Amino acid sequence: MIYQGKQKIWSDYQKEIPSDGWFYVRSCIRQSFFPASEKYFLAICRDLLGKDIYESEHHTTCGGIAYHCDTIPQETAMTIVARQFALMTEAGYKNLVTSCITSFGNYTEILETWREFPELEARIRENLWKATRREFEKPEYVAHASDLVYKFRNEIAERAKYRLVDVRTGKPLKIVEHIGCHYSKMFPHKGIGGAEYPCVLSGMVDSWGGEVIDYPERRHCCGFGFRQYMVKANRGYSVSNTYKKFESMEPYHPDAIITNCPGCPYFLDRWQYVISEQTGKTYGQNGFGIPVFTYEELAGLVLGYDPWDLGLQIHQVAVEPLLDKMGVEYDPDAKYLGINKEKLMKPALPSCLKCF
Amino acid sequence: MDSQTVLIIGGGVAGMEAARQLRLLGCEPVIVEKSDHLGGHVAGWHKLFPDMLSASSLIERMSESLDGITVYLKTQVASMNRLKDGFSVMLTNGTGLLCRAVLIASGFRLFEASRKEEYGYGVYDRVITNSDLEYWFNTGEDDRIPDNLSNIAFVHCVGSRDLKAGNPQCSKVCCMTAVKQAIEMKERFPDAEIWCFYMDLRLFGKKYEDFYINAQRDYGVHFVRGRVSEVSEDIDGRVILKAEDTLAGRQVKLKADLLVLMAGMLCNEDTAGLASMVRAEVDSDGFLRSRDNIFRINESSRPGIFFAGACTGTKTVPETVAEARAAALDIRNYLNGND
Amino acid sequence: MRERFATGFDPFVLPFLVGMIFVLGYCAYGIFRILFQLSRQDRRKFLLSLITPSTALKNIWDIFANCLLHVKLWKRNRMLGFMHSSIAFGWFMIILLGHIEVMVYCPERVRLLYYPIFFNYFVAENESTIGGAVLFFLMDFFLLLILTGIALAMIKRVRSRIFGMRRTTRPSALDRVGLYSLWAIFPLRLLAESFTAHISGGSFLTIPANWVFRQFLGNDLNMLPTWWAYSIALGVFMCVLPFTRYMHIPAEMMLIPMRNAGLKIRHPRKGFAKVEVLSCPGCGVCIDACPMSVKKVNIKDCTVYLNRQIRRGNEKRIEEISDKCLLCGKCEAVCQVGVEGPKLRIAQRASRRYGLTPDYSGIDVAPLVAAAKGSKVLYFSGCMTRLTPSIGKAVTSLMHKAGVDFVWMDRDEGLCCGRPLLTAGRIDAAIGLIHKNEEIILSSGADTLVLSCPICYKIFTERYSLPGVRVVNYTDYFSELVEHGRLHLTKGDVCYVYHDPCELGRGCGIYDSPRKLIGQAAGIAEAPKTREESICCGGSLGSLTLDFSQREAMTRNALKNLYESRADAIATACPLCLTTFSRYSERPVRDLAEVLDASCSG
Amino acid sequence: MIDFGFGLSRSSAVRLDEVDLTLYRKLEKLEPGVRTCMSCGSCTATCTAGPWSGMSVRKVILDLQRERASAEGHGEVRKMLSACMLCGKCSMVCPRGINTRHLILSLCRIYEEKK
Repeated sequence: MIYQGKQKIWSDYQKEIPSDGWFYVRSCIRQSFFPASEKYFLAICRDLLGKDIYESEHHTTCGGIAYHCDTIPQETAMTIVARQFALMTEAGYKNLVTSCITSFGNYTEILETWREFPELEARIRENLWKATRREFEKPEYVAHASDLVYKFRNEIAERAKYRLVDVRTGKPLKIVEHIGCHYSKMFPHKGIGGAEYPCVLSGMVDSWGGEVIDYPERRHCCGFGFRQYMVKANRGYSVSNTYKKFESMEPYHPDAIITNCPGCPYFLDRWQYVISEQTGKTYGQNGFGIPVFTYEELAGLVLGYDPWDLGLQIHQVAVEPLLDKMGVEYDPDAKYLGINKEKLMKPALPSCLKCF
Repeated sequence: MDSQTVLIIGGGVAGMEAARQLRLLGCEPVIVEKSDHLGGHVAGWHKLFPDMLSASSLIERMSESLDGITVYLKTQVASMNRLKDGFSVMLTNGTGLLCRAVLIASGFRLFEASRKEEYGYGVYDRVITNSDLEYWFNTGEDDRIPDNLSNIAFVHCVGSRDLKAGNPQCSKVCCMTAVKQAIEMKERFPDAEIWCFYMDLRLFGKKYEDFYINAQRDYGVHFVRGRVSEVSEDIDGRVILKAEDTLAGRQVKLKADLLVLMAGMLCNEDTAGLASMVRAEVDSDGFLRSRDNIFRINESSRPGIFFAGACTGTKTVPETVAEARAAALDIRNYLNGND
Repeated sequence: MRERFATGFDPFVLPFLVGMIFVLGYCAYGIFRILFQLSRQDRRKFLLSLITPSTALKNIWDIFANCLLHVKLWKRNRMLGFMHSSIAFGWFMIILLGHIEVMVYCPERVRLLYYPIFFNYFVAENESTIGGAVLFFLMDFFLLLILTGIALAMIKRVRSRIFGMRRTTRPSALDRVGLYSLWAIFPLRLLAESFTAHISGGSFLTIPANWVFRQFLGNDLNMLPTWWAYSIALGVFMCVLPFTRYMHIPAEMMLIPMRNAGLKIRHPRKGFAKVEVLSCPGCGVCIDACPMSVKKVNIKDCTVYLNRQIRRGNEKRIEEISDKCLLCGKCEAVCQVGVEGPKLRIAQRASRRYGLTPDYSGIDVAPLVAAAKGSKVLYFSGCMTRLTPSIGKAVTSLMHKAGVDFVWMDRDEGLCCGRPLLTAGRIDAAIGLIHKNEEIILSSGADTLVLSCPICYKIFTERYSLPGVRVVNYTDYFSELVEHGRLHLTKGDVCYVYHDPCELGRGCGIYDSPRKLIGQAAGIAEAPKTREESICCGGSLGSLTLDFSQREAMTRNALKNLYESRADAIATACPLCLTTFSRYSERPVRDLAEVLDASCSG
Repeated sequence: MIDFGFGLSRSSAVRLDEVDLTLYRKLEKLEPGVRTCMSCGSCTATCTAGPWSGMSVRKVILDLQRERASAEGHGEVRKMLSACMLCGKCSMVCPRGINTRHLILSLCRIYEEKK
């Protein structure tokens, strides 16, 4: 691998990211699966870095899931998106930041489509007006939340309590980065680093002291694939794709996986359990899996937030081996305590994949 | 103007042959070459199909025939102005000259293979181009080529017939070059399996089909119809190619020790600048526009401006040589007023 | 008359005796072995034929005509015929006369095997008696005849071209031993008899020789050594005979009655096939006949070498030779003893084991049956005709002109006739296809099946069972239509040379009707090699291994023969010949149907 | 092991560098012409058995070159081969002059050796 070659490509794919004044739209999936991630993204941006990030309780799904599941036509998705833009306009913001990769892809795709077909945009404006009596301005910038974290990666590194380094050996941790398909595969110039070698996550890993590993199936989809997962009969296809990725990364012995998509961390995490139950195979050390994190979770860990506050206990794959490597202080007994420290039940342990 | 001076822009095969012919026809050719050597791309090549002629000996022979002709190396045209019956030219080395006619023989440039990011040229250790391979044939120097090779892959049409790479045209010579290089590699690595990934095999010229049959029959080169979609690097540094075998209708993967990208031919980046100096036209494919592509391929739409070789489109060496001779004759007729 | 030795014995007869007993024992054992290898029905059939007077008589005549007189060879090549019959018949007569002598002069010695052979040593008789004069004259006459034959044989060895043979076989080492001992036998007999002529009598050859010898060899010391030498030559010849091509002498005498009994090759090596292989005299006539021999590399793939390799059991070569052959049948047509080269090869191919067996049971013939219904006359064009649509078009046109109501049953789709499978030795598979085609044809309700492809025609006539359906080749069919006045041919200006397709000519014996038809439609010329001797076009499906490039020389050679006729164009009656010739021919090549159609006004 | 109602499936991609070419190499020895196939499909187009079975010499050759080592028995190839009627049209039309009949017969024998 020639690092300079990648740098050369990265220089071709840099995008302008305003540093402040963002209208934030949450992700449907992440609010359920990783609510702490979005909470800590806002916390990091607002409290730590002092940025102006606004969110509206009126915003809805962007329609991306339904669109990718072929259950609604694109015009419907466009009208939903137009409403979000209207909310942003009403709130007086010009920069849109999305929590979800599919939303990011959806917004980008719609804006690009409108650019090519202005008559379509006019029709959507009409649709929105008829339906909601709202009007909107198109955002000046659309960014994904990971773009922002990438932008602030060095500020985060400066404030870091821990680094992505194995405290026992002093060696950098080996991190697999997994980019959501809808981030830049459709519009390479909309992603930091392009589509082939995006650096949005690898940049974070680099600045936080870790070592990015580049394995053959790096580009491959996590296996979620909307329709492939949503229909139970197709789930074998979904898990087979995930399996392919793990088989490909296995020889590199990664310590963790960082992702920037709602579905990816969920499936890369949960499918490790399914694979272990079906094949008896686990990919981490000593029977553990490879822990999978959202970029906010990893940023939170680096910044020293409590892992259980970050919601890491709801992961399938045990995160403790990584916490130990990083030297993160945590209370194992607090793992399954509720908000008021009341004891929640401990989940049943899988038969094969080692968990706590 | 009584001068018989003809400015030849470009000292590749086309420029050199045109200069030789022009002198034989009684003109005074002057060659301006931007690099530090004559021979253009061919000078860096190893062997030329279909006769496997040594490229360096060809260039040497052609250079010898230029004895006494003014050649400015490391020089470009700074400005060029049309006079009543000729051109006033200023070169970057400060020389000014008056000439009756200009022959543009500025050739082509190789597609920058790193622009096909998915193939990882410049990123992966074992990815080289056709031109790198010729350089290695000549010098034996390239760290990317290991001593033991068990699988070698050639990918045709890199930067050709590819809208996304900005060049929808066929580069014409790459298929044959790939077949030639595949044979040459098999001769060097008899135990290696060689795989050529092609979209269409465009082997149109004299003896080209013989090469193809030989490659199949005598060298056992595998031809896989399908464009490589992406390349990744394995933990041991080898490259993994993904493609569809479109004839079998199945996805194929190949772990190769060396990947050779058949970079296509594009118009030289400074050709458009040259064209604008003399108000010659650029065609839709980026190459210079001939008066027509059948009968007057050597002529521009402007009097006194002539073309030869790959500045008007992808050409093989013999085609370029033939065009250079034709252009010399056209120029001579132009100077004599026999248009 | 007096016997020179009361014992009637001398040790010099021992070599002969050993050889004689060996060869007789060997042959007796061989006969039993072969009889044992035959199937029960075949054995019964054979033994019954031996006691059936008509076959028995035919056997005797055939053996006399072929083994002794070489009638067939005479017809083909007089020099070779004379050479062979002089030796064979002469030798036979000498043996016969020897026995007569013994029976006349010393009948009590008749049981001694060697007495008739060495009569002149043991018995002193004078040529002055009438019996002696006649017998000795005949003896010398036949000996002279044989010696002429031997002399010719020696010349042939050195210069075979004098005998019209371009190429001849290379004898093996043992063959050479046999050959030289055979050559030696008769000159030695002359010497031996000459040395004893003043004692035992002689005639026009031996007495002068005796006189000459006595001029400078004044004693009788030479007598015994020459008789020894003669006996040794005989002994050696008979001892090596089973292992040389001379085995054909006894084998052919077995082959003739077996063939007359109607036996066929059922096993690639045993029984009838074995007798055929042993009957091959190795004369090499098949080499020049073989269309492949135009290329030197293929010479060793002719039938004579197949026989040799089968005798040696060289499996690799047997397979190569068997698979390469075009199965044109010309070697069989020219073979003097009637070795069936193609059938022998097919039998070898059929003995091969395959891991995959074709299965056509899944083919639903219903659409084909539907396509074949609607008329009493069916036309089956066959697979190859799809690549030569001009044939189908011409046949259709002629049928329309003759007002024949017919259905082209495989116009859109069809099944192969099975002949290519059969020639490849995949007999069961071929039968599978045959059954499918039979089903289609019988369900169609037609009563006449016209075939334009001789490859199909051959298997349809030989292997298909189509009760109530007349299978007819288009040459015969169109001849009939012309005879019945339904087709009117006008003689055109073009002169055609007709090429006999292997499968139609040698394969099915149809030579005259195409010629007659062409003669009515155009001019006709003959090539030097024609009819049974026609040269295969080289495109035959019979060969399994010859590839495209190897066939070119054969096609060009066959064309050369046709060009010699000086005709304007070539006509043939096989789609494969048409395609193959068209590829290289300098003159136009037409199918018979095209020739007829062009001259038929309807 | 838990039955999830769905399971892992193997990648259908052919690993060219891991393909088991034993059969193909044997065929190459018996019928070297096989190497020169350029997949023009003339053989398939003309095949007498084609309409009844999907027989395609081109596909047979390609399948041999691409079949995965673990694929059992080359089912498709066997099926196609056993439909061949050996009529020889493919040999007639092959622009590269490949002796396709010999190729097919050789393959039928190679399968025998495999047992």
